Amino acid sequence: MAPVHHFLYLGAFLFSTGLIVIITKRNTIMVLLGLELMLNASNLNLVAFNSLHPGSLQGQMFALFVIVVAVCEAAVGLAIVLRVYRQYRTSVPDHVNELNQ
Amino acid sequence: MNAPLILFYFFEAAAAIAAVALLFARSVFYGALLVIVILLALAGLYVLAFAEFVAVTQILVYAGGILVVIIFGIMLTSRLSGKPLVVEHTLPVSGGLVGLAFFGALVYAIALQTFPTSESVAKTSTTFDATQTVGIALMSDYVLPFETTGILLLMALIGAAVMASDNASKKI
Amino acid sequence: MQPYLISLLIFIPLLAAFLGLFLPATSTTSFRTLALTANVLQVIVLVVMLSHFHPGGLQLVELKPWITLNMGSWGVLKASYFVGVDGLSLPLVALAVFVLLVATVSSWKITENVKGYFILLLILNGAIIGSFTALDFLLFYLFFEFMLLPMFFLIAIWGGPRREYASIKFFLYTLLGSVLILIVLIALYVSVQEPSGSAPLVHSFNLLHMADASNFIPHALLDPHHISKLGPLSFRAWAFLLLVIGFGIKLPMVPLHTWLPDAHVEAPTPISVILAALLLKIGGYGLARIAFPIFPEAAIDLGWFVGLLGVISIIYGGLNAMASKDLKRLIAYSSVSHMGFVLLGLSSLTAEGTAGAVYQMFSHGLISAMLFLLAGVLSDRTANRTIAHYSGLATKMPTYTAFVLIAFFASLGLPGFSGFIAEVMIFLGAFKSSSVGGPLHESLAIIATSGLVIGAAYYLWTMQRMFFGVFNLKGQMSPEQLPDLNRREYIMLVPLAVAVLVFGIFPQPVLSIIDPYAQHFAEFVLRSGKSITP
Amino acid sequence: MTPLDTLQAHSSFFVICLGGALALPLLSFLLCFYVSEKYSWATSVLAPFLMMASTVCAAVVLYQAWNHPAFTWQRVWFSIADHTFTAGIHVNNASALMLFVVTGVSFLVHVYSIGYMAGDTALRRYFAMLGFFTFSMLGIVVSDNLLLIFVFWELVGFSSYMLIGHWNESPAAAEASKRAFIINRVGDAGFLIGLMLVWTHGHTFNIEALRALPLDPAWMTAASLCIFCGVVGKSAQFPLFTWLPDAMEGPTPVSALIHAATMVTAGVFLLGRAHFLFTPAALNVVAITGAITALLGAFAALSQHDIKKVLAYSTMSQLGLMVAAMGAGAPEAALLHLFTHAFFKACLFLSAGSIIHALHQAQHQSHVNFDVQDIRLLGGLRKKLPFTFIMFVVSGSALAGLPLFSGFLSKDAILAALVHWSNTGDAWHWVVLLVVALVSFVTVLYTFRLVWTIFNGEEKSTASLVVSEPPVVMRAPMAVLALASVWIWFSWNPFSFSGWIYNHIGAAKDFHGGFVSMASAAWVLLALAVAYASRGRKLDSRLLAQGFYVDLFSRKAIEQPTLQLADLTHRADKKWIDGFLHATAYAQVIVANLTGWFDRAIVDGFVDGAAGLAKSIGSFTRSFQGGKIQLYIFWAAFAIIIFIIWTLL
Repeated sequence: MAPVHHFLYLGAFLFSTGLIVIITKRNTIMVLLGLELMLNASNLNLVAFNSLHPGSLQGQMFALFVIVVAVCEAAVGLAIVLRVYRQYRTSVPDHVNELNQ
Repeated sequence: MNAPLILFYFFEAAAAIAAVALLFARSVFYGALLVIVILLALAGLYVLAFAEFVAVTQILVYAGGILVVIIFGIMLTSRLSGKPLVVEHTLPVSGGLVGLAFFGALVYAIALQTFPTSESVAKTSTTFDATQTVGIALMSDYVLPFETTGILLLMALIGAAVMASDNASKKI
Repeated sequence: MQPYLISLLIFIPLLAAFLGLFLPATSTTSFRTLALTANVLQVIVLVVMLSHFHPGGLQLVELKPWITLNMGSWGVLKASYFVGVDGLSLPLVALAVFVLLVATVSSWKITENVKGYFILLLILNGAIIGSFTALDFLLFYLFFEFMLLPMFFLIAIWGGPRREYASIKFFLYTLLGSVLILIVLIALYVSVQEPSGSAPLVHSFNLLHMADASNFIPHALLDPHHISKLGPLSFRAWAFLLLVIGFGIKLPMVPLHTWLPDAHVEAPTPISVILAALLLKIGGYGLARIAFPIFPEAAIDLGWFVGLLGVISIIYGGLNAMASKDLKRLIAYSSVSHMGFVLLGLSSLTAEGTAGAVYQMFSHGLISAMLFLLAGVLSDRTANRTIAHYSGLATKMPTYTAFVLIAFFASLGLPGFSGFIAEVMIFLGAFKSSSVGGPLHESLAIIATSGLVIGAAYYLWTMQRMFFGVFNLKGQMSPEQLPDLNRREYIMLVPLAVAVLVFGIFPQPVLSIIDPYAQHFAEFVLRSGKSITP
Repeated sequence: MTPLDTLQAHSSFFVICLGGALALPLLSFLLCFYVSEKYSWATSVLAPFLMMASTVCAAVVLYQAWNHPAFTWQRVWFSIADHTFTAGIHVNNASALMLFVVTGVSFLVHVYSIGYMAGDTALRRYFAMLGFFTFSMLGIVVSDNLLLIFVFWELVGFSSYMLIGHWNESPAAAEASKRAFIINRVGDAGFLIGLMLVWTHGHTFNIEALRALPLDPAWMTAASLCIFCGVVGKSAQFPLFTWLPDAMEGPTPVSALIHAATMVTAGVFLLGRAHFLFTPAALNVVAITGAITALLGAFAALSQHDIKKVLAYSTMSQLGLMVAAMGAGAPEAALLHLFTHAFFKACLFLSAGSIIHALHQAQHQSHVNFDVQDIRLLGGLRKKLPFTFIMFVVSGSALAGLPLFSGFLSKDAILAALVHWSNTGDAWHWVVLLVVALVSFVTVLYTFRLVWTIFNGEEKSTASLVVSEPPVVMRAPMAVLALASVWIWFSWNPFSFSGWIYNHIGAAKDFHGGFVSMASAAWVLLALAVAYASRGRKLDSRLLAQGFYVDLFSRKAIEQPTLQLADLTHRADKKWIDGFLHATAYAQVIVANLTGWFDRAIVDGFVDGAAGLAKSIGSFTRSFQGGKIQLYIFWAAFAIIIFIIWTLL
């Protein structure tokens, strides 16, 4: 069995990668993908920590709920993206700056 | 080096490489495919961490559900604009630096901690039927969050449907 | 029937005003009929009232609970619908009904916005009667304030060229007076309890209870048994002074009188009549009903001051009348002068003086109504009341001149007219005051007699300038504008002239109503005032 | 005395006659007003007729009341507390006689007016006011209490006002009537103060009741002097006499009735009624005032040019004599003179009126215009107006006090009283006596100066006029009055004043009249000689002609300051009181503006400043928020990194 901190290193890496994706990609869908990546990174951590306590299921449960929330987030997020796209004819988040006007 | 460990590193490497590739991907469609790779690799890692039910859910919900939706979205937007979705980058340097700094800080934090070795716990957990326990727990201890999650899903479903529909703006 | 007579008198006009709201604004006649009907009904009620009244104390009393508010440790706030008439109020109520009838007839001239005018007039009517009959301080104050607004609008909308200035001046002056009265009202409310004396403490606005020294809460602000001082005077004396100023503004008393000439000059004729004949009386009424009985020791201590103000008003008003160039302004100043007599008579604290003061209010109501109607005759015809623009009117308008002559001589106190009886009694009372323990020095009465000479001087001088000499007009008027009196003016003037004459020759019917009150007033104020003074 | 007693003492016929005498003039007043314009001529029949009936009633009253116990009748007028104000009648010898004189003279003047006022446009008002005047005067005469006397006193003043100003289109008449009333009012104010004193100390106004009260001399002096103020006003005593000469602006019959025979004597009559109130100190004041008035009037009469003004000053002088006699403690003498004076002075005025009327008629026919009252323009009228001449001489002789005329008797009585008074009192009483003697001397001078100037000598302005005697309605009253001016009606003996009137109008005293009568007869004849000797002379003195400038003085020193004071108060009202109010109003507006500015600049400024600060902070922070979501995330991540580093280290 692999040491727990390897899981954690991968989680940290994925999280950082997701962050970079969110910051740098000029496309809303890519940003959503980055978000999913970060969520998965946290899920990985939860599962890894749960494996240290075999009797309990809290980590896994948390991961499950995170997945469900991620589903919702993805669905609503995509809907927003579509809506925004129809409205502004763009999927570049910087172009949607109506609140700034 | 035993088989699970090899698998473990394989999955880890696959996820890490796919993530790096995602950073440089210029097409959204490729990005989505790379994310699927990552998700599947993570599902494998979950199995190795004795979380079979989570792993299955990961494959079913994420890889099978969310990503399909995302690819639909990609195709819809590209159909609307009529040109391929090529992704530009903003703040590539500072974004990368922040990400790296973040990673560095996390690694440093993880490195400071000492974790119990997984071998001492591994034996007891093999006899453990995780899926059944999860099912019982969901319907007993976690019934309230479970039901709440159902409502959340319903709301998200309706919300997404309303927002994505064409004539929504007219009705609201 | 009998117990509701006063309420009928108060609410007939208010009801009529309410009905008037539903009549179409275009129908001028309907409003005149409405107002006249209300007035005639009031006259009928008044006649019934007079037949039920027997000279003596308070009668036809109606006492109904109105506001009873339990305020826990602060006691119970209790105000009642408490009305009644006695020798002080009945003559004034009768006067009010009569003058308001005349004023309504005189309002035939009003042509613009008739609906608003008559509704306001009817509200004013109810408020005036209410003020004269209320025996609960809060109720009185309510009616008192209720008069203010209709009057303000009646001057401000239907008035002369400077009506805005005049009406605002009137409003501010009167409001100042009201505020001073309100201060005393609150102080009295805090200091007085219902005579039952048991817990819970009942604070009442009943004027009769306020006039009884035993009803004051011990050590309260205005408690007569434990007098606390503020500066040179006790709180009670200050309260008395506030009331004198508050009612003095209404009276009006020099130097708080300057709203009166302006308001009179600008107000339309019927409003001038009501203002002079009734509203001024409320000042005197308030002093006699509230200030003197509730603060008797202050009335004795400061009576000389009130009397002095009265004498100053008599002379100052007379001199101002002499210098006035406008006929209405002259009459307005003469009112100041005549109401000075009321102050002098009241402050004498003798039965003669008090009866004289009440009789003077009654008689001045009739005389000033007549004077303002006569001034209105002229301004209706030419809209010009400058004395210097007329001369020799006697040849052009002989009947008018005859009525002016009657009114002028009645006003300057010629025997045979009601003013004489009043003035003589006031003089006798004021002179006698010090010999029976009253506050006035003889010299005040002696100085006040100069008012008689001044009165004769300004009226006769006006007579000479306007009516005698060769007929001549100045200021763009033509003789055709000046026909003699018409029938409507006759109908208004003849009853007034007859009343002035009848009450001058046979004062006894009115005096027998006033007499028990006057006797009681003088005796009560002197006795309780002396018993309070430490 | 209860009404029942009086009814027993006096027959009901007497009561009816008394009522008739009082009520008929009032009826005349009312009827004259209600006669319509068309039938206004009827008033000139109606009014004299009613007045005649009244005179007859008065004669009956006089006959029945003479030397009987006084008739009294009282009713409650009004009452306050336990004090009752009564209205009542008290008829004794003096008032019964006065009643008769007033109604009689009034009747004659009414008759005379038929002729004199014929054609006047305001005939109704004229006769109405004459009736009202007579009623008021009778009221003074018969009233039993001071308050009622005051009431009628003022009413008399009112009717005098109306009658002086009868021709109100003339500015002079309007002015004179106004001044008469106001000056009378000054006196009346004093009278009123007297009433207050009486009420405060005596608690009654009834004269008989007051007489019975034990009274304190100090306030009696004060009260009587105050009442005397009223007398000074009404009887034209110094210093309130100026209205009397001015009052001559009224029609001449009015001057005869009101300003010679009756109204002005009301003061003297009141002094007689209330004589018991006057203490010796007060009487001294009365005597001195009377003497001064008599002297001033006599000298002023010497240099007047207006025929009516001469008579007016003469009236004033004679009133002064009466008042002086009152002051000397001889009310009988004063009242006697009052009665004799009433007849001869009325006759003199009517004669003057007859001259004026005749000349006016003549002027009217020949279209000449000059002032017919100016005696400098008259002369030699004896031939043209012989009847008037006789009347004038007879009544003038009575005025001058020539023996065989009534004036001699009454003046004698006054002189005798004064001689007695100066013998018994202080030394300065002689001065009063000397003044009165001088006045009776000067009286002769001005009377006969008038007679000679008008009737003798050459005709001046009137030469070309055709003058005829006035009609018989005017001549008859004059004749009656002239007849009443001889001694026989007052005393059988032409040299003894102590006749039936003198002895019965009061507690008469006999002052050994014989010597005084002789001396005064000689004195008057001497004066007549002097008058004849100096008949052509003129006494031109502005001081005398202007009535000692009292009028001017009162205008300058009293009227103008009063008017200035009035102007001052008016300006005070405008400037100070209203000015103060306006200043307060402006101050309020200024304060309001200040607080408004404070609100805007300071309070709002503070709030705005806080908002501005927030805004600038906001815009500073907003500069981070370019609407670039990814930049936010970048910064958030940056912050989290810092946070992590900070927690780890």
